[in-house]
Amino acid sequence: MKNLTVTVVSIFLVVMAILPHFLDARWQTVAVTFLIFSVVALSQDIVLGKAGMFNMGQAMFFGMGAYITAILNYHYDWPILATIPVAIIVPVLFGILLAAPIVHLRGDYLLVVTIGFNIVFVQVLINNLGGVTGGPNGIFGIDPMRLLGFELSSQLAIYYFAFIVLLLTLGIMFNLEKSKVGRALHYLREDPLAAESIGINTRLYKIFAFGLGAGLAGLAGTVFATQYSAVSPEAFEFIQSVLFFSIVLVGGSSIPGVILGVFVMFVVPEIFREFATWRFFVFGFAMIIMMILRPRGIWPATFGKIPKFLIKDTKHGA
Amino acid sequence: MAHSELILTNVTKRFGGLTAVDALSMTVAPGQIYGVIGPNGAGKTTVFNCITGIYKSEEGSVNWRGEEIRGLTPYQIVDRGIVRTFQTIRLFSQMSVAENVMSGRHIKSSQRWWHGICPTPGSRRDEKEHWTKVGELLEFFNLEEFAATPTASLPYGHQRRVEMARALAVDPTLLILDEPAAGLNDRETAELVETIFSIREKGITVLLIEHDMELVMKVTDYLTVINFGKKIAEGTPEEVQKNPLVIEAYLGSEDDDDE
Amino acid sequence: METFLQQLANGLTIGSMFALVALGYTMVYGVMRLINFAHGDMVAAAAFVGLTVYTQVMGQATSLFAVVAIFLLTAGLMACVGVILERVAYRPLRTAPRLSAVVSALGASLVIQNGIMLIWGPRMRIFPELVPQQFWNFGGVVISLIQVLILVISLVLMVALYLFIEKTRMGAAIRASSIDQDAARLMGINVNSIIALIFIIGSSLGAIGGLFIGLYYRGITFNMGWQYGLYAFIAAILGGIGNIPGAMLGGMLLGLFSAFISGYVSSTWADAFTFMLLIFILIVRPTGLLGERVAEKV
Amino acid sequence: MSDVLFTVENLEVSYGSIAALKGISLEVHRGEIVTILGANGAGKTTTMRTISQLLKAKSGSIRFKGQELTKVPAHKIVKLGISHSPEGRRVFGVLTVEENLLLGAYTRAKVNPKTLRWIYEMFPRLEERRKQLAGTLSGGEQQMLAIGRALMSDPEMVLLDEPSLGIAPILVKAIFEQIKEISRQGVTVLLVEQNAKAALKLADRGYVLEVGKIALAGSSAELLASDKVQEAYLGKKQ
Amino acid sequence: SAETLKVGVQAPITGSYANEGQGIENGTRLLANQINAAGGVMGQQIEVFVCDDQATAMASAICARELVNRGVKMIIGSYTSTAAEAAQKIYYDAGVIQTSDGTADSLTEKGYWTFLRNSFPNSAEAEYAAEYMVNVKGYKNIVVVSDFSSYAVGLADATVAAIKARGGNVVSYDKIRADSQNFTPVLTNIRSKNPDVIFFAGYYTDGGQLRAQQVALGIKADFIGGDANDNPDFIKLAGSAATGAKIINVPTVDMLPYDLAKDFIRDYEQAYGERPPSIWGLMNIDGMRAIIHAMEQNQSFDTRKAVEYLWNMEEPLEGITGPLQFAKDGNRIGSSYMTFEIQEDGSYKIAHQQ
Ligand SMILES: Nc1ncnc2c1ncn2[C@@H]1O[C@H](COP(=O)(O)OP(=O)(O)OP(=O)(O)O)[C@@H](O)[C@H]1O
Ligand SMILES: Nc1ncnc2c1ncn2[C@@H]1O[C@H](COP(=O)(O)OP(=O)(O)OP(=O)(O)O)[C@@H](O)[C@H]1O
Ligand SMILES: [Mg+2]
Ligand SMILES: [Mg+2]
Repeated sequence: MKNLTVTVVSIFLVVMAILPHFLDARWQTVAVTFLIFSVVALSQDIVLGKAGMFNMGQAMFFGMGAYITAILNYHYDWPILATIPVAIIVPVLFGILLAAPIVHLRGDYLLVVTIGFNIVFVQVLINNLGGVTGGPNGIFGIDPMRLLGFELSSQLAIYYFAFIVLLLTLGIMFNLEKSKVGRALHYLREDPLAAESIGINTRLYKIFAFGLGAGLAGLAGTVFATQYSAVSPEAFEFIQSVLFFSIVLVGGSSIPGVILGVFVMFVVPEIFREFATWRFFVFGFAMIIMMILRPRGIWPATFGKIPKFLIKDTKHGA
Repeated sequence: MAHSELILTNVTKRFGGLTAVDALSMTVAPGQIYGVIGPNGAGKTTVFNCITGIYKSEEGSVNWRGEEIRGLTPYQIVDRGIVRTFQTIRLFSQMSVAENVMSGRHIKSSQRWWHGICPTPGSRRDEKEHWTKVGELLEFFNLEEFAATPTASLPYGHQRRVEMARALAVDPTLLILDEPAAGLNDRETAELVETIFSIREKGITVLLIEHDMELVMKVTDYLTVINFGKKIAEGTPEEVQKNPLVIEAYLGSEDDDDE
Repeated sequence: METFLQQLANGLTIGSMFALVALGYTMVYGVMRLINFAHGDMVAAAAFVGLTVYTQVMGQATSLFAVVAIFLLTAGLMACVGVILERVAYRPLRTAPRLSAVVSALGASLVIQNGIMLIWGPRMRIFPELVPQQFWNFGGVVISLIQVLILVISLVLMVALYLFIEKTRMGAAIRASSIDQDAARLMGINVNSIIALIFIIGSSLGAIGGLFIGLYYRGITFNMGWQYGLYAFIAAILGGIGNIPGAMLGGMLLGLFSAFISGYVSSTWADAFTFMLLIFILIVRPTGLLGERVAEKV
Repeated sequence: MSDVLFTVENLEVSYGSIAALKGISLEVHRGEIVTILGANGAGKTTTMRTISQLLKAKSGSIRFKGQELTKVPAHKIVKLGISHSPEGRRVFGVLTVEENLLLGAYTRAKVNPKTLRWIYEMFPRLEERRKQLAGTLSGGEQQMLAIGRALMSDPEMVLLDEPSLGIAPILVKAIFEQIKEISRQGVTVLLVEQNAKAALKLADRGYVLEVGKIALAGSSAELLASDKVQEAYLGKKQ
Repeated sequence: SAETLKVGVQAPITGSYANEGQGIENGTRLLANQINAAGGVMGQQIEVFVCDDQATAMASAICARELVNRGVKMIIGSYTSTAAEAAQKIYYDAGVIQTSDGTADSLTEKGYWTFLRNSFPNSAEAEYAAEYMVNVKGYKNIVVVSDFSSYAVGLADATVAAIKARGGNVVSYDKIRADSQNFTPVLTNIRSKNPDVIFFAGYYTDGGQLRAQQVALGIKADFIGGDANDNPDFIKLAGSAATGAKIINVPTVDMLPYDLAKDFIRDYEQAYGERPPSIWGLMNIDGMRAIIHAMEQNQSFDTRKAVEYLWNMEEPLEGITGPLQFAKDGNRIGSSYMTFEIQEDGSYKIAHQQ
């Protein structure tokens, strides 16, 4: 299973590396958004899939990153690249600050609280707090990214920017699997009390998951802001969080699964945009059928990521 | 000097109107295999929960090697070398046996949080070391062939062993076992006795609750008997076994047993 | 004072509607551990069905009998839809991980919402003034007949439901199924029928809520269910999800919060303040106001 | 011991692709106490759950008073006269002790007050704790509740899955005595036990399960005397 | 096949504004069919492409790229200012004319020659409304209510500013959440301020209910709704409370005095079995008509030339929603706001005219 993952992800990366050259402008836009959403969905996976916390507010951190880039660029003329560290650090801090008092909440209670955060966040944007968010309109006319004097405004350039961000995210995700931190998240997802009784500070790791997820989502936000050279509140509504939440579950919360989830939940509906009025009706059915056929997701996360030398007799193996 | 490791003084735990543990005191010496017995609902598990930080006792003190540990969280208590198993098995049921055991290595690992984001050669080495250690434990508990098997699909007896292996992976100084023989048949129980002895040989103090009197008689050095949260007797197994209070409350009269 | 009492009346009216819808959430959750995101859309669908019953079946009659008939017919129809929903979208996922059913519920929500749009169109539909526009003015506090009706009927229904769950054999079977379905089967409880029953009760209560919305606010849109669903879900959580009196309390409180906050504090920040208050309550009481009776023993 | 109350023939059950029962057959006569022994994972619990139809058999038949059970849904089994005290007790944690007991009689139009009295006499602790939530009972108390609950439907046959698990010695004796008492009252008992010696002393007959197959069958005395049982379950070397 | 003139519709076909979006699509298709039946534009048949922007910025940007890709010459839409604004730059870069009824002032502030507003900006309506309330009616205590949409906030902000500029007194500026239906808490608070008038800068779906709940609470103040309240459903929603409510707008679908309008609305009803949902769809159709007119006059499909033609038109072009003329910044010239008062029978009476 593990080898399959590596193979599939490698093929995927190769395909993605050359893909934009075969797409027209619209599909390039879709492809960039696909990459951005993949990053956000993976960040959601850290919290929901790995640590098992029902977070339905990931769009908030995504939006935070996007707005920070937009505000710093639009109001304070920062170059886009310079906004990146801030667009990561501020969501991380918020992630930690907001998570700290709530991570002890169980499943659905946490879900509602994160929905609440998301709603408060959007209201802050709409009410133009501090006069910098542009109110319900949002902020339009963000500069293109500049690197070494080149203006990277073409879809292709943004595509590769997004692609690099995805690679980075994937790197982190794969490494997480093979580290103490990543395992700790798995343990506390399965049984927090047992994890605690074996010496894991569950609270700390839950907060860590939120912080890391927020940071990655914030970074994705920067890419989003440059991609559309605009940010507006409705792109970060709680309903968007619901989308990311569903993507992880439909995908099965493994790395390839989450990316497939983004494809199924975002790209496929794009293909059927023609059937405007029927689209979501059919899509709803598709979601139901998909879950019935694959209740653990398209590509379920598997366990047993243990070093080869430990596997003595594979007949019992997973 | 054989100083004491764990001293409970007047520990009291209440649930609503019910006093589950009532001013209980006991002292465990290093290297001992210390048994706690008593009728169902006597408060044995609750005492263990008070020691391991799952509950905080309302009164009394839990002293570990001179340090007051009452009120610490479970993970802080593990940090001090006290680990437990549960009366009803609590494994990470979808994860493999090896991963379950590896969880015990958590506090021994030198990796920091940023290694989860960015590995270093040091963190890779650390990772490898602990997996090797897991391998050794699997061997010790005869679980090698199940390394990659999700624990949920193991039979009960094997799950008990995994839980014990996980606890030992912490390299504890005090191992707390809550009814380790429950659900094991006589032969498996005999194996368990061997295991407990070999754990003690590693210098680990063992504190255990058990209803299987044969096992208790065989392994424990010292016993505390509680009923309704209060201590009703203590002493060596032989002493306790003859105590009429214990016979009445717990053992029952020895009428027709053993041919 | 006058403003205060008026806000109280406002809050209780909207609160009792939230509570009715929240009951449907909580009951389904209690037994199936499922957040039935489609419930809000069922409420919206009920309003449309009710309107169609009024125009097509009752021939636009406005007598008391006709109004009662609309309620009964709509509740009955929606109960059937609820049972079908359960069979199609949730039963196949009974043994699946619990979040899979949540995705299925989101899918069902899309299906129902867009189904309404395809059948009745995207336009707002307008309910007739079926309840006489009767107002009473108590020293500046204005209360309408419909408000009183909503409050009274909701309370009666809620109390009846509570007694049913707590005091009857069937109620005990529902509670047993909500704890351990296999063990309930061993008692001879037909868990499938219990679940169908849950959907029947939940959907009918939701349907009554939907009709109240139509009668009180008069305008109904295909996508209105989402916000009622969200608020009812939050009400259920606030009260302690799975807990029937909790859902009532949560609904009422949420209604009162939003009334007092948007009336007294700031309408601009009403949502933000309401949710911050809610988050605060949950931080202090992590399992909601009436909490689940947690009985995990280790 | 004449009339056959209950038979299992060639029962096969699997979890996904893993076969747990590989064709077992057994027989229980009216009024008997029959015990099933076996190591961990032998398939004892699986057998019990399949009889209750919580698990569906892959093939084979289960008959109770001549009626085929494999096609009957789980919730109809109690009504036929079989009740089951499951492994792990499975009491309704957030209901009170008494509510749990009353649910045991769910299929009865009315609760039989005599049965309730009988159970309270058998387990006085339960009466003391009538209003306590079952989930907060100690392990042993929960076990009593599970057995009591199973008896509330006045069954003809009761399945007990490891009733002595986690029970204090004095209570184990009591419970075993109560099982005998239950049997004297005319209830047939199918008992799964780890504690082979005690179980065989109590039972009339026994079966030994090994990895999904019946390895041995016979009267209690025969089994107690057999080398195999001696070695494997009683931990005695010859 | 022969060359066609490709026209894109970017509108919210699903979601909250599905109704208006579908109205724009229907109108565009109807006009295209009519023109095609009459021989097309300079011999080319019109081909319509629709893209659902769900009234969101993100979907809008995707739509814009797709429609540009299809080779459209002009875009009809979108309905909301947000979606229109998010797509502007893409159309500008591609040289595609975009005509939208979005009323946010910011739409014409960026200097994109490709953008033509076929409605009138919020500021124009705000000026008129303030003038009417402060100077014509002489209200002392004015309450302004809006929802959180960019249209409503834009209009409400501008109106508050315009009222203050005229020395009027805004006693309360409140916000309601669109579709939340329950406005009595806010109204109860408003009641305690004894207002003379409530100016509502949101949509009819909320306006009708706001009015009904205002009357139910016994608030005696006048009610004036902004242009988006101009919809027959406002009256149905408010029920008996509708009587006496006022609405500010350019002439409505029912009031359009022009023959062109009557014909088009009749054809629309014939084709779709219902009346256009609002005047906004018709404004968009006017935008499309103007662009096609310009192309025909130029005898060229060149978009830049068409826009220049429209900028420099001496005489206004006859339109469904009134005379059509454009300023160099893309704004439509010559707003003709009026105040209607709703009569007991549901009809409009003109209470005041600009
Ligand atoms: N969380 C709780 N809430 C209420 N009562 C509790 C709780 N936990 C335990 N109790 C009660 O405290 C008493 C002691 O329980 P405990 O689990 O410690 O018993 P025990 O000695 O371990 O028994 P057993 O041998 O059966 O496991 C019991 O009567 C039990 O019902
Ligand atoms: N839910 C399950 N999924 C997969 N395999 C299972 C499951 N439950 C049991 N098994 C397997 O089926 C076999 C028989 O299990 P069963 O629980 O019937 O054993 P048992 O004889 O009751 O053992 P114990 O003494 O441990 O209770 C075991 O190998 C076990 O691992
Ligand atoms: Mg215990
Ligand atoms: Mg078993």
